Amino acid sequence: MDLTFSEREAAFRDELRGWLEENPPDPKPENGDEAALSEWRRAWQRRLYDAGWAAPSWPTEYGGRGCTPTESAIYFEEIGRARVPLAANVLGLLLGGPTLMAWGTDEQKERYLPPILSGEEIWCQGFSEPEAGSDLAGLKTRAVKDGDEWVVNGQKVWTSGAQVSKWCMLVARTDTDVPKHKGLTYFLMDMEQDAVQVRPLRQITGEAEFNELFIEDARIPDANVVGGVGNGWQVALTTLMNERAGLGFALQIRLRQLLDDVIEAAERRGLLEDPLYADALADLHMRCESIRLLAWKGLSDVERYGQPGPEGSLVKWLWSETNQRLTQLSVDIVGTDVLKAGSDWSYELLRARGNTIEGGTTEVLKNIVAERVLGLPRLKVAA
Amino acid sequence: MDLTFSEREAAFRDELRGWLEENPPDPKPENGDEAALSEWRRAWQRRLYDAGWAAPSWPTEYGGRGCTPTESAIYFEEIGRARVPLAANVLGLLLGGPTLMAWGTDEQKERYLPPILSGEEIWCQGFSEPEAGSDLAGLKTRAVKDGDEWVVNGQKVWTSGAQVSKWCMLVARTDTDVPKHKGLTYFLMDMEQDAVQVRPLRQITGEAEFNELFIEDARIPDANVVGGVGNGWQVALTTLMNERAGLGFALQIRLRQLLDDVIEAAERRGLLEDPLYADALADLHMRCESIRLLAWKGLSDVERYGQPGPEGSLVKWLWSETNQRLTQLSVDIVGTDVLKAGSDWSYELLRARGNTIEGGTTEVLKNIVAERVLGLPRLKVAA
Amino acid sequence: MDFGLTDDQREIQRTARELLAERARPERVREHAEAGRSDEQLWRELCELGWPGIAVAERHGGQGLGSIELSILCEELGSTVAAVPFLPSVLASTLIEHAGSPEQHERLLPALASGESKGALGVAVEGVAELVVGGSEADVIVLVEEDSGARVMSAAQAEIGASPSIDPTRSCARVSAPADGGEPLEGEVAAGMDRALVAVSSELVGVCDRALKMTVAYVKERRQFGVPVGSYQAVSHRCAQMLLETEQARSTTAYAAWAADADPERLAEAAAMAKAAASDAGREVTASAIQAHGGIGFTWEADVHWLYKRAQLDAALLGAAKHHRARLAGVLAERLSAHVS
Amino acid sequence: MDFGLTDDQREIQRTARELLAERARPERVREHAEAGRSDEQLWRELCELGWPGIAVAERHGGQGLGSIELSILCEELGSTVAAVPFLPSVLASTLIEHAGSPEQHERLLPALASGESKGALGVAVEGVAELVVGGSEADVIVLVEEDSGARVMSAAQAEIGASPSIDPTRSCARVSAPADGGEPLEGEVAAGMDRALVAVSSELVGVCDRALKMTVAYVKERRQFGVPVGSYQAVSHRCAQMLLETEQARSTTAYAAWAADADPERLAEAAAMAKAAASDAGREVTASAIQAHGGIGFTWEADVHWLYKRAQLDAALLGAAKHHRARLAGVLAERLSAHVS
Repeated sequence: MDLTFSEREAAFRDELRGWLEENPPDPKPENGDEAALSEWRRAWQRRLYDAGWAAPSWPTEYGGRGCTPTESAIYFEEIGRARVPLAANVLGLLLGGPTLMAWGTDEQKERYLPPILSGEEIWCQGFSEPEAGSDLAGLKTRAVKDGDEWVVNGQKVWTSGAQVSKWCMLVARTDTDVPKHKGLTYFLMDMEQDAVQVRPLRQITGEAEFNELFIEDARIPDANVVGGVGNGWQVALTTLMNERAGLGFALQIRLRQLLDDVIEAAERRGLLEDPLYADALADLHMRCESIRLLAWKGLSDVERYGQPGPEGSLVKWLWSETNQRLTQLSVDIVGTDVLKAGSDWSYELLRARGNTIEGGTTEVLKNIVAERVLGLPRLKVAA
Repeated sequence: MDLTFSEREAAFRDELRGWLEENPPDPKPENGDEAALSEWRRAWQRRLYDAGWAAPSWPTEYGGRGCTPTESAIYFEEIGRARVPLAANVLGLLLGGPTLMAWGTDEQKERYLPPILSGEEIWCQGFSEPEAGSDLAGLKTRAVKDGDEWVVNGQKVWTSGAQVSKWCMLVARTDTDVPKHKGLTYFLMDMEQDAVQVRPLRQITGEAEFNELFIEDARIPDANVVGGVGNGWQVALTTLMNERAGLGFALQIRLRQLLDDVIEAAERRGLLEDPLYADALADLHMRCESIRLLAWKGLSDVERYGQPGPEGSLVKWLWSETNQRLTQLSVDIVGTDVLKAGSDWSYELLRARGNTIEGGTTEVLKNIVAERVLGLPRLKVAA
Repeated sequence: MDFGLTDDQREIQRTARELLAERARPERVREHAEAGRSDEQLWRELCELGWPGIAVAERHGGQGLGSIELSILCEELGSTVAAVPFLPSVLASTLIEHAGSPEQHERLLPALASGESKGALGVAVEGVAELVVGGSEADVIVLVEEDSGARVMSAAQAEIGASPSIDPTRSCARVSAPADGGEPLEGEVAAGMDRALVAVSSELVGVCDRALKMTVAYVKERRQFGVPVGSYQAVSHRCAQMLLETEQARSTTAYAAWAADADPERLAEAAAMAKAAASDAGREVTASAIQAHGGIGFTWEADVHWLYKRAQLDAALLGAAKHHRARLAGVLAERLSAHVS
Repeated sequence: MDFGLTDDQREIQRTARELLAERARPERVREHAEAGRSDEQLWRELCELGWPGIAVAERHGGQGLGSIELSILCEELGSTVAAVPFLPSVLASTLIEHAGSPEQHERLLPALASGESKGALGVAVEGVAELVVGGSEADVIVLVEEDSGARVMSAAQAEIGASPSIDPTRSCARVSAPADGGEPLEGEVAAGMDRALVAVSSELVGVCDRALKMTVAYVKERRQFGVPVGSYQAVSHRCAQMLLETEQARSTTAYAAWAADADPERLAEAAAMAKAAASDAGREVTASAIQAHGGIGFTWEADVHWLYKRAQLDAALLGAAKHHRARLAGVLAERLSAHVS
């Protein structure tokens, strides 16, 4: 056991931290709409890209730095610590790229990876559907072959960045005659066609981080199938496996920063001497540290055994609940600011409610933990 | 809405309270075994009986006082408040008697009710089985007709007072060819036969409050069928409906007393000024009051609509969890006494663990609330 | 011992429920919330029905009914999160009724009872009250400050700045008043505050009740893996928990409303319990409602969030759960020492 | 950054696990617990293997290994609730090693390391320590008292009265010593106590781990309404929650064990976190284990209760969760003021 960074890891961290200090992003556009914010994040990605910091975990042959998982985690920790935005094309960098590297043809890699890295083409993810919920096998969007093209009809939801995206990682049903998860195919769909309509999905914070996609006779060339027709389930799993890996470290640092802010507010208001608040804050500190330790432990497993275990679900579960507890407690400690419309604090309070839903609801995570970590029998329900 | 007692109710309470003050039970036998304790409680029941206080909710024609549900609840509150023991034959008084009154023949009522009331014959309950758990329809104990007798084989569990009981309210399967809950019959089984073996079931407190019954070719005369052959499910429901009704008020008062003891200990140790303990104790006080209010509200419903609603499950659920929280908190507030073997405090701590299991596990209660109060669909599982 | 409402009370409840089902539909609440303004038309209707004066004495133009009747209206309004300044107005009139002089009663209550003037109640620190619900529309403002009692003032006597909260179904303002602003309320401020707590708690009970009902309806319909999600214990037990919390809030609030009218000696304890239970329930139940709705629950259109936001505001209003549990512990300690001495 | 154990550590873990699976079977633990006496035979075996001296310096007859190795043994022993005085003995030797003088080391540690003498550690208030685990069998007793430091004494120098706890797998005693009894330990008491906390936390992790494993095994087998009860979310999500709590305790305890050896400056914070997490997890996880077992879990024969009882004792030992969270808050406040200044 060695819970310090190696010299190489420490050097990596220091280099990045230094670079981030010297290269802050432009100031965030005030009252900017989605497009302006995206442009700002695109400019930021360009700066990262120019300095070789856009996707350090990508292999050097694709323009990355070939980072170890630990270094990749350090990367996101530092991005979080510096409070800089995520790159505009975070989904392309984190999910699309690695999925193509695993399943794409050489032509696909050549065509798509460079503009992902530079931020020239933004990617979005078209997995979820209104009816299917957590049930990927229940997807209803259909793609039908027509010559050397596919014609797609259906509806997707929870697609972030859809308005500014060039490509959508789309999973659609191409065969209805086989068991549910077998008839799926993974496509790259061009978003710049009228057949794809984007409707922003306003969330309880008032902003529209996500969108619905209405797809009516959209066309996808056969060349844009990834991983083969009927293999969509497997390809999608690769995407999902990459989903939480790195980003978790950035979220964890944001939680840490928020907790530090609340502790500071408590100190300022003399509430740290109230045993009730002291107890609650110490408990949150312990949880926060647990998250950090469990996340790093998961990474040790990746480095040792080659893949993350289902224990990753514990980190996401604990993180989301801790963030909700913390933001709820902030109402009592920080005071009325947290309940004022438009304050940073109130944004955190409202946004946190999504944490236990997005990226796998806590209920689904508990199922995964029960079945895949503890080996409990899966519940079979009768309709 | 009127949350005070009526004059009549107050008079009833005062009369009983006065009687209990003037007629305390004999001192509890120290280090007594089950039999000695039972004898002590039998003597106490005899005293209650002589004064007409054994079963005030029974109709006057059967020797009771024909109390209203409210008066009956007051009775158990006062029994709890006076910290006197329950009558030896509490199951006969609370469950057996009312079940016979509802389903028994005139002969059965004449034969069995008087010795229930006087405590001459003690009753026990033979519903649960090791395999069936909460699933009454899954009972396996079988009764087969042989002339004008039934021959019974099987095993029962969680039977309290079995060693000292004369009669057992036994539910057994008499027909295996009909749907599961239809083939059951309700019997009165004489416990004084060698074919019924009682094995004490030691619990985590070290005492054996419950027993297992091993029944091998036990004989029951046909005259001891209650409510008709094949009607056992309905008759058992009557017993179960009566199970929690009155006793809940005694338990609730015991919780109140225990909380008062903990608050007193906190005050003595200066811990009531610690905001953390003050908060926890105030919360327990609020819960305790909620339990009282919800229990009385349930009773209002009984008086208004004639039967208790499934909301009774809420009271039991809240009571059991509150008692567990309280006894766990007592470790921190009262101190080492709670962890010492044989102390009253440690008994409460350990005994409380059974509260969320006995008389319907919390999981089952939540199912009942979800299905019968909220009308949510019942989960159908596929084997 | 009887927990039931009287026939008259039941009639008030039924009328309110029917009226609001019609006049405070979700789309109408959303429309006003998005525009950030009160539903003046609905407010006028309520005033015509005499709602703001329900608990105000008849001689001051009210209906002269009690805390239970007021509680019923608060609960029904809470359950629809209607965009009207009913709660702030009755909070102000409650304080004036209990802490004001006969002269103040005569001067201020009739207009508040008829709805001609609107009220608001703020808890101030050094003369400044943040997030005063209804503050921007109020004609009459009561400010309560620990250690320095309560005072009442006209809107003109205070500095009022709109300060919208996360709950746009009601206006909020920052109210500050100079030390010599307004006139003191020299009567029983504590008794008034406890009755105000009952009103807020009642609103929270309504919010919880509605959150639970919406959730139950949704999880019966919404299917996942072939069955309604409400048949999964993860969901159904969550709903059961929501009911338990709602019922704790409801029973303690009913007790406090009853005590306010029938047993004022127990009111301080009962009101503290009610507000603690209702604040906790409000936060927990509405958060659970969002969770049980899944992704949909996180959207603006689903309307669950109005309940969540209202609950957050109400839970903090006039003191959060922790504050009232501390008060309650004080009551317990006092009772103990009274018992010992 | 590597969370894995070294090969040597893994070997220690494997050996301990295998030995205890054989020598501390449930029926043997129950037999000793019911008789209220330690398992002397097992204790002698452990001593022969050098367990009590695992973290004691080689020059004092120990194995000279670290906190991580000690933690491994505590966890394995905890998971079997073996009836041996290992924990109290290492608690005493840990305090002596960190707070004793070289002369005290030489005089006291070799016998504790070999198991020739047994130790115990009590937290005293005015010279009296209640529920001192292992106190009745101890030859060497360390008493720690807030504000007045630590002292070590022989059993003869103290008044020792057996005082059985609800956990009969280990003896408990009331130990009192006159103000001038024993000899002071004048070194780093706090550092010793933090390492003692790591040992107790490790035992709790073992207890939790076992409670979870027993529960998972049971709910896979036990059927209700036709399917294993472990397939119901009410049960399976409870098990998931038990895992989450166990892993919080495990990760913070591992961190504290690591810090004890590699980064002592973080030890105070890490040990407080570990004990808080492990105490909470111990109480919650073992209570859940009983619940998930249903009626059977409430019986003496099911053996789950030994874990529950051990967890209750350990959770209170050397300070309950609340105490350590208060310490932790102190660390956070200090760090903040250091940052500001």
